[in-house]
Amino acid sequence: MDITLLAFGIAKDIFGASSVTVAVNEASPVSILKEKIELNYPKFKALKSYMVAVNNEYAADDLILSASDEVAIIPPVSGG
Amino acid sequence: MDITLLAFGIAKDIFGASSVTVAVNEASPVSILKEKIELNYPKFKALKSYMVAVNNEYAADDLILSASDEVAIIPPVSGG
Amino acid sequence: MQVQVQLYDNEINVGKCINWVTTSESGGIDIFIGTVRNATKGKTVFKLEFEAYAPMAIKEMHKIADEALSKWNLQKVLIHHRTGALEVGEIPVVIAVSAAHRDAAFDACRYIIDTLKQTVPIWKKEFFEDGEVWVAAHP
Amino acid sequence: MQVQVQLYDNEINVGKCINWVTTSESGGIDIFIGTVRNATKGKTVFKLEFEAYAPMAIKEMHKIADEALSKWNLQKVLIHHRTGALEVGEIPVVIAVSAAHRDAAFDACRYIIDTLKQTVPIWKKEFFEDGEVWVAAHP
Repeated sequence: MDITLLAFGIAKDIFGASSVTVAVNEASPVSILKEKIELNYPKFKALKSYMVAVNNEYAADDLILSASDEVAIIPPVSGG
Repeated sequence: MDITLLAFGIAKDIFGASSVTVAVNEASPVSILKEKIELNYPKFKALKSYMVAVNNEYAADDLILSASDEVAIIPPVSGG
Repeated sequence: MQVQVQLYDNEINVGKCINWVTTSESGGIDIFIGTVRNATKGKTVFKLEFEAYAPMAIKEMHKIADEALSKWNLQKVLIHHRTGALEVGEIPVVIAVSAAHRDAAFDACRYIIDTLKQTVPIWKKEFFEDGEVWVAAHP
Repeated sequence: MQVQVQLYDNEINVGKCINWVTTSESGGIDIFIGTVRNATKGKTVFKLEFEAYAPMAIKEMHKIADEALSKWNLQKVLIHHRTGALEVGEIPVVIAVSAAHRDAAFDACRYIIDTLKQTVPIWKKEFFEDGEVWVAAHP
């Protein structure tokens, strides 16, 4: 299935776009998505850290994704 | 010598005036002044505490007073 | 309403924020105002840009406000954050908390800004004379 | 000037206080605003009156501001206190502190209000329906 990733901050710079689409198997967990992202965009490994948000909540690595989820890459935040 | 005492807050109510004059011997310390005040105005003993300020500074009991000092009675403060 | 959370791209009106949190049961209000500094680690900054993942940022700010209300005895909690470009001296964030007693207002206000900086998906880019950088992205 | 201490009997303009402490080196400003509550220990308060021993109060407030400047790395420190009669919701005191880093601003602001309440010769009288009392005078 295709997952559309929303990107913010430095993630947007790395993708070169404010969203990209990544293909993963049906019912993949967040951890698999992250592996795929780091494979396609090795610069993510140079970040201090990054999180994945699913439907506006920080997601654990074992959360199972579905095609209808809103998925975002959350690089280290720096608001305030 | 005569010491004029400035009074604020509840001290003003006890004196019934915003200043009163108390006579003490030349070169008396603050402690003697306090004894005199409590003798003349026993209600001061019912206060939680009170301080004496001399020339706009909190004064220790052993500070020696002179007739030219500006002396004030400082009941428990409650600003802010 | 005990909580007001807002994210927007024009100037934050601090006076309105203070009025909103003031109640006749309040004895103390603590307000934190973030301001854009002219330097970071010795380098001159002339502009900042804030980007937010808006729906999630609002959700996370509400979570923090609700946590503060559950931890302390508060009257009102306000969190306003700006997005877009800000010059030196401008205000990216205002936190305002009213309470019957000041200790609760101080503790809650500090908790809110500290937590906001850790969890709310907003990103700051600093603009220097010789380039720009997303803050906190790299080790 | 890093310090502004004022004691006066008309309304405190909070906006002006905030503007005064804001500098381009400031990253954070913490402001404490005292407000007149409508009740104390369950009794309805309809008015407060503040009396000050003005020259000493100003001296003590300057001492506190200077202590704060020596303890923390601050940009500016402002202490404004009102005297006279205040209604519920009005503002007897504003403390505003700016600093490059917010921890210093929070710590200093709280230190200043805590110390002011202990040492500055200002007295508050609370007016109830059935009488009036000088606060803190009796055990």
